[in-house]
Amino acid sequence: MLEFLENIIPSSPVALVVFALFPMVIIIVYALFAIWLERKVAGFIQDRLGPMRTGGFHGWAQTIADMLKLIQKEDIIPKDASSFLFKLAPFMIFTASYAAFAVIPFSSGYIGSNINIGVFYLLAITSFLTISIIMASWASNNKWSLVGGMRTAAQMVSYEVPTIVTVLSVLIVAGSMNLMTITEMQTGNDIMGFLPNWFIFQNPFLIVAFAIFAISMLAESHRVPFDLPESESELVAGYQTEYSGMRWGMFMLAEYADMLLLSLLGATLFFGGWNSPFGTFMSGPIWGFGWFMLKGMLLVFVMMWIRWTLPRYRVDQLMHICWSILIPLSFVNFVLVALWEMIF
Amino acid sequence: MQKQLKEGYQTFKSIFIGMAITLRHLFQPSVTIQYPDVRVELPPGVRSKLYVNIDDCIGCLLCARACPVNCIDIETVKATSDVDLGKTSTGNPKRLWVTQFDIDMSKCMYCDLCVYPCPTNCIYMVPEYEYSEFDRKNLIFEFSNLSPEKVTEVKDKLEKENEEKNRQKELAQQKKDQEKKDQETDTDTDAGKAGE
Amino acid sequence: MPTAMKQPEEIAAYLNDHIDEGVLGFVPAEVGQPWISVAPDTVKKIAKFLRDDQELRFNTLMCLSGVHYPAEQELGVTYHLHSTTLGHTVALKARVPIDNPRVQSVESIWKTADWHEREAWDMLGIVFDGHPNMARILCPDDWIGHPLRKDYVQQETYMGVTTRF
Amino acid sequence: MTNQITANIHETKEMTINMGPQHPSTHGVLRLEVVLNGEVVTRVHPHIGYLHRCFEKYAEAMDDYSKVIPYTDRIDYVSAMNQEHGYVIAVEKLLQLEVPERVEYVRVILAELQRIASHLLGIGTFGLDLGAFTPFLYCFIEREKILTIFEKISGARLLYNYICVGGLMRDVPDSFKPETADFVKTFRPKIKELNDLLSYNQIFIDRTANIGVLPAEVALNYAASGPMLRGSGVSWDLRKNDPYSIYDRFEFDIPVGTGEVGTVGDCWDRYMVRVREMEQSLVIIEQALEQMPDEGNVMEAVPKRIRMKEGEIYVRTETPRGELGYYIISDKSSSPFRVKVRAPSFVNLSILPAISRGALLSDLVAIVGSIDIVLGEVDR
Amino acid sequence: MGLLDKKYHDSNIIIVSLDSALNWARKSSLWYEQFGLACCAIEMMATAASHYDFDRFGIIPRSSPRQADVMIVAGTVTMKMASRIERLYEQMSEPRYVISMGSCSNSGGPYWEHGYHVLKGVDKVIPVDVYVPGCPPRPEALLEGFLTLQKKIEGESLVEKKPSEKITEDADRHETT
Repeated sequence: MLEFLENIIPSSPVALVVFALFPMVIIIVYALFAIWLERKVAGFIQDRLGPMRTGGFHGWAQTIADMLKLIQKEDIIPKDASSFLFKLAPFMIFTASYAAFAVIPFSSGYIGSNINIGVFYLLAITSFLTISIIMASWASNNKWSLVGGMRTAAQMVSYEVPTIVTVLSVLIVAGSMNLMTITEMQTGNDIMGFLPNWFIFQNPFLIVAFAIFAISMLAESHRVPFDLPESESELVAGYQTEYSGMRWGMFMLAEYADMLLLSLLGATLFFGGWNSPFGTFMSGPIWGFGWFMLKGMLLVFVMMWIRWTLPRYRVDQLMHICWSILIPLSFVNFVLVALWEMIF
Repeated sequence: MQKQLKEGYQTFKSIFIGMAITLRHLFQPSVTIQYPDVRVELPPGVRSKLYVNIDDCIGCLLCARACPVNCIDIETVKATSDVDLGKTSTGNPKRLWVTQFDIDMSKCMYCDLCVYPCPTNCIYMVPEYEYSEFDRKNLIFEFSNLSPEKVTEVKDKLEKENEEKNRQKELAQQKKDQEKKDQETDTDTDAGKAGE
Repeated sequence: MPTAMKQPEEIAAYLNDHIDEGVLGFVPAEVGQPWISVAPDTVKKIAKFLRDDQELRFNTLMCLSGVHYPAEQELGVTYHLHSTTLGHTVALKARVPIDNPRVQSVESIWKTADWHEREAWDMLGIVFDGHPNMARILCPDDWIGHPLRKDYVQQETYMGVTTRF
Repeated sequence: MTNQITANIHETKEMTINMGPQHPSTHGVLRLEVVLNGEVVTRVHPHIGYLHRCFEKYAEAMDDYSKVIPYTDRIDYVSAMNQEHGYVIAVEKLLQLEVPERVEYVRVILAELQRIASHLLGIGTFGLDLGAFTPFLYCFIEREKILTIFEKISGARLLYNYICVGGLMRDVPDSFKPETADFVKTFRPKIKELNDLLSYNQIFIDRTANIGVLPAEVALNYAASGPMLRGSGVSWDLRKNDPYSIYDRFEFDIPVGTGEVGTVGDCWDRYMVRVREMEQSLVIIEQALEQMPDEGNVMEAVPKRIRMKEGEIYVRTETPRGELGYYIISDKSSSPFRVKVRAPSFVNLSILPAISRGALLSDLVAIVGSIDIVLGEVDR
Repeated sequence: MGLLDKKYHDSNIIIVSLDSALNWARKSSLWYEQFGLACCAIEMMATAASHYDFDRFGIIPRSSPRQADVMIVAGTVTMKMASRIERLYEQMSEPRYVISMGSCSNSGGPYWEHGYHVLKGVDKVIPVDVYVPGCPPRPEALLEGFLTLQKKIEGESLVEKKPSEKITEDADRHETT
């Protein structure tokens, strides 16, 4: 795609910038759509309608209005807050989740940076999220924020372990850390004659791995039932309590971007990334992008569906699930995946 | 271990049951009333706003007395003998000018207690709820249809009539007193006569 | 063990038999419910007896109310007791002069009296001797006066805001 | 020695955190001063009075007993019918007034409908406190149906001023009976759905079982009442143990906490008692609808002017939150001399410091939710 | 950030169209501060629930005042609570609006006469934009209050004073008269 851009745009640095901004466009369009979708899904699940009036048909412009309003809002920095960290945190969290998209293979024709250690890079850069949340909570000089921040730190550090282990179990099947290569390995429909070559169908233990990944994914992106950092009914708004206006909007954007990032990672690792489920039918760079986003959005939808169904876990139960259930289970599963690969 | 397995099974089972329920609701039609476009018809006797049919009001103050919050402010002036205010639609004769009938809807608690004692059924609740205001003073509803000039006019008239009455009364009183005095002097003289 | 439900008169008689001082008498009522009058400085002892005696077993204090009697220049405390095991109820009343309104606290007997007594202090200014935390509960700490007294005059401003309409 | 050093290193300072009066899960304007050790609660001091609306002063200031009724609605705005019912019973007992049969039945049906409505709100907000948003709205959908029935008969959605001394403000419309019967029919499956979605959800159970355990003796000593007391396993319901109105004519059970998923008297038990009570309320409504006379003047016994004798009375009724007591002292005037409300929430809330010691901050939210307080009633 | 912090002294076509766009955004996304005081709070919850659905108007609750645009004073404001309400209002970020819901917060309502502990109208401590009458107002009435507020927002402009100043001035005028 870079070559294509360089062809149509005479100056190559400009082409590079356009190339790099592509995920940004995706994130923003997706966030606008996802927030609207979240509200619609919530509405329909709760026998109501969700946004209806802004912009005409089913309130499609609702999120645009929200963003435009957030830009207008007064930007409050509390007097006793640590002003520098307070200002830095929202940018950092957004930068981190944006940077992570660099290694996601959106289609066979587009990947930001086709590096060998894509998975490693992704896992490393998402740790920034934790740091920026702690930064935000500490800088706010608010007890509720601090409790929220501490919870987040504990939660995200803990759940990184099962996430990494499940990702590793995919890696031993794939034998590569390059996400593009991993996706390419899943092309074709060979399993039992019709099933696509997706990893989830290749190895029965990867189904368990996916279940663990999905739970950790919910926890990593702090969604219900693991939305403790900003649990509204306990901690007011957690680490976001003191933020207003577009700074808060950044957190919101980052949160939804994070959801998409993890969903897309899940789609790449387990569901064949941009591969079409029907073999060569409807495949190609453009179709591939569509399939990939569809898979990602389906996972996002499931996350929303769960959110509007379940109550929330308590912080110690959350840790209990992670340390005494998910981590041992993921290690055992890791060994089983490896054994299955050795034998078959 | 067994207990944990069972609990884990329970967890997943209950989560799936719950998700099935929410999924079913996802496809059920919504119950929402789309308010500004659709307005539900309110049942009769709904309590949303007080209305006074001032033509029927006889100024008896029963509603103001029944009000627990004293949000009804009525001022009446007695009609002079030369005007006939007519009758209400229920047949009660009107004897008072209702110069002021203010209801402060920002104080009202919509309890309906003022409606029951009214002898002419002229104060009642209407199903109209859309009257939010930028200024609280606009929530004071004035029902009296008399113009200020008219109010001063009837007041003056009443004053004059009262003065007239008072004068007549005084005259009568004076007359009476005079008579009494006369009588007293009479009796005095009688008594004096008797004493003599 | 005789564990029968008792009428208020029987309870009053029973109390008279078992307590030497403090039970001032039984007041029958024309309408409503009768009550037993008690002395304010013996309330705690009587309460303990009422709770622990096997014939009475008043294990809950339903309500504790303060009353102001302006005609007599007195404040009163009414205790409504109830026994969930025996099912009988009784009302006790203690009256104190308004210039020295001190009643014994029953907080150590029935924990529920804690907040009720604080409320009686807040609203009527009755002091309960032996209460661990005799602070205002409904009104702010710096409120002036005890609102439920019949001669209460509302303060004009609070924290710079007028309290009048 | 080594232990000493590590203890010193790990010694943490207690943190005092202020919860409310504006906090999403304090159910209004309750303020909790929470002393935390990490996330463990060491002490809780509830501060109330943020909604102190001087009801008792108002009751004395009104010049008529019936003018107090609209204010009783506003004590517990979630179950206004029950509040009116309690007050009216107290006044009627002081007046020694007999009420027509039909009125009693209508009052009981309304009180039970209101109980369901109130429990729906309590259950819904409890779920909301624990992060379950959807059950809250499902509860509200059902509650809205009850409000529609109430609106048809009284003209108001929340604060009715419908039950008056000696009768009802107006007769119920003809549609009342079939609509209520219809509601009873459609509501039963919804309880099952609620149980599936929330009550027996394992996450919900994990959050509420064995939390905030209130032993029966403590509950009695604190004079807890309603679902709070029944959750602790004490079978005590004034409708059965000290029947008022016509509750002695109905067959129903008193649900008590059994410790089905945890300990007797935990948050889940208190919650579940409410759910089962809704079922029992439906049973009562069904019987009442069957026995209710079709004809009768509801204004028959309403006195033109209330003339009171000197006396006093303490009347207790069972509201959704527990024992509501009205202590009324009357003198010869037409307004009450003193009205004291023994509010169930006020008493139930005073237990909070005792049962939340050692809980986590998140549990505190669950405990406050399970007490189901209405601040209007706490502060009056 | 905070476009409305700046003032423009003359209007032109760009400002006017920008105005309408910004006003549209503000009025379509009124997030309310999630707190209730008394009876009206229950009706506010009912308005947010399925039958009336605040979300149709883009109105959602935020539990932190920093992110809220509009504060619904739903219920009786007592003396003890008045200072907290004032503080919550101060914590909200501009542009901010206040809807006074129900008789109690409009003017003390049923408690205006003998209510020693009740604030007689929330406008004694914070400026109010829209008064919604009712005790409690029907959910429709609250929604209508929001529609009224939207009308007010439509009339605001970058050229004029900051909306907050305008409101405060309104309130001042209201208090002095």
